[in-house]
Amino acid sequence: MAVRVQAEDFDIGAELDALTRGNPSIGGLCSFVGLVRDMAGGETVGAMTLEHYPGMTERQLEAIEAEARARWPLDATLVIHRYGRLEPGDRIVLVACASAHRAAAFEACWFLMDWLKTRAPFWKLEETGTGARWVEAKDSDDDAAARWGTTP
Amino acid sequence: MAVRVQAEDFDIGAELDALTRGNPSIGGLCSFVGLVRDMAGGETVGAMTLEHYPGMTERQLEAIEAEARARWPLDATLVIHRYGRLEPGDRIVLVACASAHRAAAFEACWFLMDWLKTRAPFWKLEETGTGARWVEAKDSDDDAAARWGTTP
Amino acid sequence: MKLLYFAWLRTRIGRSEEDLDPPAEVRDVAGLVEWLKGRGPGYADALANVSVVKVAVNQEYVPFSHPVRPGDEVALFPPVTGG
Amino acid sequence: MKLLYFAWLRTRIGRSEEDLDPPAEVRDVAGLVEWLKGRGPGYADALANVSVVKVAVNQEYVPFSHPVRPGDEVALFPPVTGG
Repeated sequence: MAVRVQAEDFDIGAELDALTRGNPSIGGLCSFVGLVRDMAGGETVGAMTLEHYPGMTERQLEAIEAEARARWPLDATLVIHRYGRLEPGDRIVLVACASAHRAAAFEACWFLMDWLKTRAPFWKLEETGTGARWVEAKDSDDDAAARWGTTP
Repeated sequence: MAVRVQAEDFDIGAELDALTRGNPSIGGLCSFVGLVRDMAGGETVGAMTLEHYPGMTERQLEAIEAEARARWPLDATLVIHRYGRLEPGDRIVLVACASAHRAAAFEACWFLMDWLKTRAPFWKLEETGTGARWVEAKDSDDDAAARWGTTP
Repeated sequence: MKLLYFAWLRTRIGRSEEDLDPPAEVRDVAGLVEWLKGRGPGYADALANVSVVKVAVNQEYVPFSHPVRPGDEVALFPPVTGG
Repeated sequence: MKLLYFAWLRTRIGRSEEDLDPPAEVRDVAGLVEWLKGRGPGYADALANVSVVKVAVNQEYVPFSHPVRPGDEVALFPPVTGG
């Protein structure tokens, strides 16, 4: 059960190993990694800068994680989200959920990503061929979050 | 796009890195790792042996992977399944799907796990305090696979 | 009261944070936003369309009807785009 | 015809594979299974409940109505439990 907000990259293998090690009641571990894409809205993206709200970011991520643990029987959870300047191919976020059973691990991990997308205070500034632009929030992300029911 | 059936353990970090490296059109990577649990049906499990059908296993995994790629826009997929004797906490299976968008990555990864559970020819022999026993297939796994529609 | 601005609200207003003492008649977020709009063209531009302005008071999301008080930390920002 | 047995079908029959030449009247999986049951008590025990016996011919799942021919690789096994 951990939330980390950091500029540095993370080591997926080391993080996932640490999450399950020593707990043989875990049967399944689902994880999701978000990466910087080189295209957005038909334009080439050279880099992006992730701005965030220190303090509130951690609080919101912890609240989202607590909600996941209230909804599903989870043995371990992890959320790491980076900020700062990132280039295409760079890792942005890692979410992982471990449970005795695979359905809980899949659902909780997907839920965490969908809620994080609409609730964690991060903003992306993309550097494109035609200048820098703030990424606009997508209705599809709101719809994805709404699938999981009322936000508290 | 790869299927591997092997006795050796695998390195999750190295496998996932290799899957996305050099393809900046990937925006999301969903993975699932199945692990040996120390309890099953109320009994302690000291170890298990995974038997499989060499040749058919690879064919079935490749067919399942091809079905996932036909259903979702995937940039990369990976299935690794171990056989032989494994102990609690050991990794059994790794499934990973990379896509431009997270919903496709989550859905395809979950689909692969559900289908693999009901179609890949593996059988688990558990060593418990009361002797060795063959694990029985679960109706819940059939139900999970059926969610994804008709099997071909 | 501590005000924080993020993303394009920050760039349009021209600063990331400031300490302000709104007049006593500013009692909620809606009133605060209206008062801020009068502080200059950057504010007026940034806050022209409040349907795309999200608000957190003391680091929790709140609606525009939420009260604001001296000592609060009030953040204004566009819909989030992380993950 | 090459026969393969896995998991508890293998242990009850007492072997993992064998080459057999069923008589000409064995034309499909159902007929093959009936013929195998007559080969001894281990076969009869392993194949007593065909609702828990899965069949693959040449490494593809098939129903009991599927034809079998000389040269086929026919595998009999319980429902799978991997993953």
